Amino acid sequence: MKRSLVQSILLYGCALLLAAFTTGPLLWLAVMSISAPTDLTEVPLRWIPSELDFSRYTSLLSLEGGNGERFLSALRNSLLTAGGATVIALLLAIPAAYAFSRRQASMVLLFAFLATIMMPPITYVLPLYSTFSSFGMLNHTVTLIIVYTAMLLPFATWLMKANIDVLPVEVEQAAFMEGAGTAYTIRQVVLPLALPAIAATAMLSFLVAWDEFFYALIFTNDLSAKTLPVAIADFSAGRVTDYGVIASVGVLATLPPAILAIAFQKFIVSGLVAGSVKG
Amino acid sequence: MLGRRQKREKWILLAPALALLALVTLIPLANTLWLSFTDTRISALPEPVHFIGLENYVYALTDPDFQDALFRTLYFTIVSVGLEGILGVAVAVLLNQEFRGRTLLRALIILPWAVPTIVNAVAWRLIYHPDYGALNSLLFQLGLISDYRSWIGDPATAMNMVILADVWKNFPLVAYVALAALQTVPGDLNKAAAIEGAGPWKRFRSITLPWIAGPLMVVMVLRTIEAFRVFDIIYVMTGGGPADSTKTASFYVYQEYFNYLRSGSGASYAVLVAGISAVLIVFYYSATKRQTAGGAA
Amino acid sequence: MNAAMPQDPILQISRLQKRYGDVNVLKDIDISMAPGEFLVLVGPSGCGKSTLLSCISGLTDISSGTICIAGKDRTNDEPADRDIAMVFQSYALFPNMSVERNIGFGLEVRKVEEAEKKRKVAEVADLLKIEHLLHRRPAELSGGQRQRVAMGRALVREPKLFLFDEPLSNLDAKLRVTMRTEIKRIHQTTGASIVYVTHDQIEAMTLASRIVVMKDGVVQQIGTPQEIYNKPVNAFVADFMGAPSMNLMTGTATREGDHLRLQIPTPEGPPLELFDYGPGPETLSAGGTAELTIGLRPEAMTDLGLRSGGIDGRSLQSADCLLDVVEPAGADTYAVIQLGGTEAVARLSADAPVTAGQRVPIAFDLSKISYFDIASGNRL
Amino acid sequence: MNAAMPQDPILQISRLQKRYGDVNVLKDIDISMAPGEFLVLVGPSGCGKSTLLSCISGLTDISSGTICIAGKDRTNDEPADRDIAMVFQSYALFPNMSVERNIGFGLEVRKVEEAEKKRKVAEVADLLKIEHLLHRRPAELSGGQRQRVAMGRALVREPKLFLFDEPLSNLDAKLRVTMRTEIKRIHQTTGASIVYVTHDQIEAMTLASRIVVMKDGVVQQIGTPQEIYNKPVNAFVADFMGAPSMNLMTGTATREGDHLRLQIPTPEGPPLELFDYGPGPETLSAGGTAELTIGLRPEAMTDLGLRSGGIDGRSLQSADCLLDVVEPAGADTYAVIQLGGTEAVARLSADAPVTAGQRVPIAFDLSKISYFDIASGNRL
Amino acid sequence: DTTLNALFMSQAAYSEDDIKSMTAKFEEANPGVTVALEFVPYEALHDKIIAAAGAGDDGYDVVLFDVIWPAEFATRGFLQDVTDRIPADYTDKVFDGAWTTVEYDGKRYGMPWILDTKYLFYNADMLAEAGISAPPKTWAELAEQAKQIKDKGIVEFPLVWSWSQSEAMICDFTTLTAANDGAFFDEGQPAFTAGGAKDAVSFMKATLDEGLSNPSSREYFEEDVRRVFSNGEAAFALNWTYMNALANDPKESKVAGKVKVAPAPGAEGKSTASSVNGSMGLGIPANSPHADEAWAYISFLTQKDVQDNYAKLSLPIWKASYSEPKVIEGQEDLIAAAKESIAVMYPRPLVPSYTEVSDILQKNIHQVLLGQASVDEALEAAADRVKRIR
Ligand SMILES: Nc1ncnc2c1ncn2[C@@H]1O[C@H](COP(=O)(O)OP(=O)(O)OP(=O)(O)O)[C@@H](O)[C@H]1O
Ligand SMILES: Nc1ncnc2c1ncn2[C@@H]1O[C@H](COP(=O)(O)OP(=O)(O)OP(=O)(O)O)[C@@H](O)[C@H]1O
Ligand SMILES: [Mg+2]
Ligand SMILES: [Mg+2]
Repeated sequence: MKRSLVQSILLYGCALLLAAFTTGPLLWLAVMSISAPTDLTEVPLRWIPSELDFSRYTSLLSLEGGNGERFLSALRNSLLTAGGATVIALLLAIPAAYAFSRRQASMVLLFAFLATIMMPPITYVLPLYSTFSSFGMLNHTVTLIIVYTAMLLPFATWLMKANIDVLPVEVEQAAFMEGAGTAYTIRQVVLPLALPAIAATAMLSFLVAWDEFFYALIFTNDLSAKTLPVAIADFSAGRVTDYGVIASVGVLATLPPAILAIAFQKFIVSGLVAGSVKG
Repeated sequence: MLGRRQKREKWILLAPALALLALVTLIPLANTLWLSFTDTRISALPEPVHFIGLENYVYALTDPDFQDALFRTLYFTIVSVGLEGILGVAVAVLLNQEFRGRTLLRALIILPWAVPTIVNAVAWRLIYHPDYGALNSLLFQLGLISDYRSWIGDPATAMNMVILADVWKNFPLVAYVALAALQTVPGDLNKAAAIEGAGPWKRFRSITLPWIAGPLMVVMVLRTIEAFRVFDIIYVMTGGGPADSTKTASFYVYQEYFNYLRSGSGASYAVLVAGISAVLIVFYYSATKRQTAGGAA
Repeated sequence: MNAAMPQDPILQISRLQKRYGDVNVLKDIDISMAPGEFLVLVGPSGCGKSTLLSCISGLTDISSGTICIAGKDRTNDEPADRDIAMVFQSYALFPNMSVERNIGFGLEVRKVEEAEKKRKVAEVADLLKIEHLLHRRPAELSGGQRQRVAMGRALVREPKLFLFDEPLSNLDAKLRVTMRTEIKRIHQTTGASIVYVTHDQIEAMTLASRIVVMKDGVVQQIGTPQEIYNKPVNAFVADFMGAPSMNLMTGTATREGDHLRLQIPTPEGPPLELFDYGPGPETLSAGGTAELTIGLRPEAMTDLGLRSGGIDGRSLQSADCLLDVVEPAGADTYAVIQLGGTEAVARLSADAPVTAGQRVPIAFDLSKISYFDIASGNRL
Repeated sequence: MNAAMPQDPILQISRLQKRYGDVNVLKDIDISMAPGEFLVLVGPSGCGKSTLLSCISGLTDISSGTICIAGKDRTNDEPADRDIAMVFQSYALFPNMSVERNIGFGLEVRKVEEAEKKRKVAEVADLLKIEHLLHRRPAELSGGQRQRVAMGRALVREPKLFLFDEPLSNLDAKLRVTMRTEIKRIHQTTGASIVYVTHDQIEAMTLASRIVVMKDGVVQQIGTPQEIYNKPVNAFVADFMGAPSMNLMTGTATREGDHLRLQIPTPEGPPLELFDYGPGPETLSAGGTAELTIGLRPEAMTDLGLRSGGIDGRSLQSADCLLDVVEPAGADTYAVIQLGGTEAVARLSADAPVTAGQRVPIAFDLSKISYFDIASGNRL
Repeated sequence: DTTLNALFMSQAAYSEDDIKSMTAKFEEANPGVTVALEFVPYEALHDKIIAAAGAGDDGYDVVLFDVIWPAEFATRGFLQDVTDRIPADYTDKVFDGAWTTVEYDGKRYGMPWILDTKYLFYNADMLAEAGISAPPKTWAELAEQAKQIKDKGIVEFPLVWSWSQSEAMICDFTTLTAANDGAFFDEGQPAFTAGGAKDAVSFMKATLDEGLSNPSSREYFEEDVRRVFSNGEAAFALNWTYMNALANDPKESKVAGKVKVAPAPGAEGKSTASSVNGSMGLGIPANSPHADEAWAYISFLTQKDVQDNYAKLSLPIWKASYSEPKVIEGQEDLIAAAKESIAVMYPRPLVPSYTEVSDILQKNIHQVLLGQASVDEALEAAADRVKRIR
């Protein structure tokens, strides 16, 4: 069952097409970010920049001037919220997942868990808004962390459960037989075994939180709490005539998740497989 | 397999998660439900709240714009998830072949998925720009169009262009799941079919596709639920325009809340949208159930 | 069904029941085990062996009954408090810990002091000849070495009772034989009390001081390997133990003077007639006739007695049989004979000059005969 | 190493080679198989059995050589065109199709018309006694039933050649025996030509018309089961076939008149002496002495000859041996004896009154003896 | 120390740099008070003010709000009533049009800051090339001139507008409606289905049909208009004051020096010029804990001196400013146009549900522009929908 020449050509053709389709828009974004402003308003477009212009990156990465301050504080807020929510969500999800996986907590409850995040955010946003408002908690990173944690939790629990399910139960039983308690067993036996799953879950959670826009749009209003997606939306709608600036913000905002995704590509597969393939 | 102590433990382990979810989802959900039967408005002044029964619902259900928004949302959901499914499976099949550069390509296709939705929207808005967009320029230089076109300014194409951007970002997820499922197809099955005389297409249709149908179903339903609440990409790319042709249900509710300040009425829209989501979720539940019950088969 | 009750049993299980929902997985189990005994549980897959072990360990709650270990009622105790060690089929080593920490884990949990722990681990490692592996991870060990580490972890705490759940079934055939000998040696050295689950009959026969045969959650027989093999209490045990299994033929027995006349129908003509000079079933009175199941193992239906001239008309009798199928299998040749409604297998010598369709004389060793009730299957 | 070449072979493999990268997985395979033959491939795991089957089926491309099926060169044909059927170890049933569609899949692909297809499927289902299962899915079948469906799918097309890759290894022991008989019956009924891979020696011995023993991609021996068992061409085949395997002891042989004097060293003292009156190795001239490997199967070292008084000093000779370990295993008792640098196993009768550490007379059956070159392992 | 949170927009009028510089001066003059500035796009401004109203102490202390919102904000209590803080003598010194920006129901909810309307910008070179000597006085004339320019092939689409589905389009629509002497409401009932409003929409559609307006106008905001015009791709553009300076800035524009400004035209027999009230004011949200400091900041930003110093992108609210040399210098034609335009500024409806009315109009007018509905159909549909507003 060898491949014929025609088949090979077809195969490589499709592969190239796919590569172009997936990377094309990203490459273009990157090119825009380093093209001179005038290159970007030529008709028809110049695909290769006439000169390399890294000025947007310098200005975005320095605290001088409005753009840099806006971008950097949004970056800080995004890292804080996504990171904080990921950590807390995992801390809560691991015991919960253990309960679902090993203590026969009802699956119906797990699905109730899941159903909550599947509901559109507009279902929750107004009461949450009023509540946080009455506690004076709007426009705080903590508030977003709370909301994101809740948003990530079911998903993280589900992934962790699916992954704990496939761990050999005998190893835990062995620990119990040796006299260890549940907490000790989870810490010393389950967690080390589930480390790849935890990494996958953490990464997927982080990406989801990093991506969130709706709550951030409504719950934050200034530099102290605004996250990157909201900042980018502001950037792109405001008085920015240089598309290169928008493009460079986009590139910078994509870098962290893209690096994570590529670095943890194997984990995504295992995470997703355990999660969605196994159910 | 549970000891008495372990049964108690179950609740201790679950308690923190349950508490948080109750606070952040259950209580607000109930609250939204309550709001939807009132005439509450967003206001800085203390305003009287009246219970008005089903009035909001009557209004919502007779609101042709809302119906339009719902249908638009359905269109968006069905078309984008459908395309993601087809493209995802095709890509998975491609990536399951052996060829040089496969590992690299597998790594590359995860990239769009890592791009934040907002960046995705902004990037595509630039690409679709009527004057300086890459799409017009590319098609023009390739000789595929003779005049620059308005892609997201034209109601005939706007929604489809948003869908294209959404598909670009989300097909990798489907592709990854499909690929993972493909890798579990026992080699013997395809070999057996080959020996029985089945060609590649027949093998794909009769063996491969049924085998991956379960996981595929799960991820597609998951995507459906996600697509149904689409908001951010629309907010940034088109703001609902042109002529409302991309205004989706979530956007509609957002507007009712924060533009028109009618929280009671908005809540009733939200409940209706949530209701449809709930139907999808039940669908999802049965899909996963079938999936786990039937094993990979 | 009642085993002898040893004095001061190390393990005493009384009227144990285990239900999963509606399913009664273990039914009224009574087992008593003396210190130092090596008790092997066998039975078909799904009969409840692992569940029983799990109940003893405390990893599974029982539905009713009591479990006493070393004289103390442990029915409601946590696994950690029962002073039991368990060796799992999958070894269940902690993959993230070194061999040394694996073995010492139980001591670590009990906060045994460092020096003491090191000493004990070293002692056990010495016993098992795995001193040089102490710093490796389980992933860096071969199957047999893992098996040893798992045993080390069990041994180091010097618990009252050891549980083994099919510890050798993950090993290949040759290693299995080696490790079997190893376990036997350790049992002899330490005098430990062991409950051991296996589905390998050779393992059961060679290791056990007593075997417990289970079926569908019910104990069928408890006895020494010889008792189980030679005097199975019912047709199930007879059929289950031994490969190829015992031939269970339906025939009639008539008590005539000092012997029983056995008639076993054959499809081709007159029944096969044998005379059993042993005591026979008590229930059969003089002159009485009964239809019953006659059990004879393949090695009791052979051509060897013929060749050695051992036919004495009493314990060794000869009769002509029609060979239905002849399967030369190297060391032996198996011949299938239609007898008493079953395909009885006779074990002939490898070079027996027979072919299918022949009628040849077969020697029957009546000293090995068993009788079972047709309806209940119980030994008569 | 050369098999007899039948006239009009149904399968003729010549100088077949298969490389994966640098690794030569199959080396110069020559096999010729007559129509109606039942050829069994055996060999250790990884020796290339499945690869060879895969080459025959066309699922794997070969690196060099030719494969002719029914006289036509099929080396470069697609699997679908070779008119063969294959039964996989995993059964490879299509999980989403009913049993009926599974069996009829090959006909469906070939666009056989509906009525004809139904008829053929029904015929095969009848042969395999699975008519009542036709509407079930594979997931709803037991192991044995799946196995039957897999065979049905192979049978329905009436191909020239059947390939079976360890078809029974997923079944439990009892079912394996039943299905083995079933396959034998079907082979006899249909007269099909079958290439069959297994690692179960009993399966190989009882099913094969000829056995092909492979090692590391090289055919070691092709012959009838008796040839393979009794006259293994080398120490590998001798060791591989038979369980427990042949005892391969190192000793010296001296040709003295009409016999060979064999001396096999023992650890405890003087060597064991035996006299072989057979022809012995040709290479050994009168008066010559050679060190060689002496092969005797466990059943040729027994207590039975003693009991039957068959000791004649020629083909059956007796000698006292020290029993190292005695393992009663039900039907037999195995005794381990340190002989010629190996742990030789003797198969004693079940009730042999022996214990470990005893010195007892053992009967050696010298008609079953094999000699191998120490260095090459080849039969002398 | 007090930190004031202030919300501004990042479009049109004063630039971020201007505002930062004014703020720096304020901070210098008021030690102990610092101001944290927040810039969002106009499109997000309304929702931000609303959303931050719930943020208690963490909300804004000063917000920029559009002329169309006071009705809504006042009835919902989002803004503090500052009537008493405004010195009485201001009333006469500031244009009336500016005051409407902050007034509802006789009370003032802030101080006007940006006095803005849309002017007609034209590329004088292109007009000259087409042989046109003076800018159009009426919209019909404008169409005619545009046609001339198009026919001469000087530029493909002479007109460019901000006609995306947004408030920007409504501003153009309002300007045209004002020119045609139309009305939004008549005694509380929608009146835009006939008369001047209808004419306005018809005109908009006609310029597209005739190829005079850049078709991409339908997805443009003000900034796009400025960019297209500055690139020399249009002869006429309707835009806010801020474009005057930027389109004549060589760093920002390829047509610097060629750009002239005039009041938006009128309609024959109905008006001589037209203009929309696009002013904006500064107010104090109800939840601000620093109302006094906030008021100090507002007072500073809106005072005549400060406004006069930053009069390039946005014109002062003070009548007297328009004769100040430092205001006039370099933008004489703008000031001239402004005097005319300010006099005829036309307000958008001052109703609490304005946002929704505007949304309805946006959608339906956009449908007309996109050729999805006829003018009548669309305006009728809009009227029906407006009547349904609760
Ligand atoms: N958690 C459980 N819930 C319900 N039924 C169970 C559970 N665990 C075991 N069973 C059932 O109990 C019975 C006994 O299972 P057990 O594992 O003890 O069998 P076993 O004798 O060890 O079999 P094997 O030889 O295959 O290991 C089986 O029928 C099994 O299906
Ligand atoms: N696709 C492949 N690429 C490289 N090496 C392979 C491939 N397939 C098989 N091999 C190697 O070829 C050798 C023969 O494999 P094969 O599966 O034929 O063995 P086998 O005799 O069937 O073993 P088993 O009894 O375990 O099934 C093995 O060493 C295996 O590692
Ligand atoms: Mg078990
Ligand atoms: Mg194989």
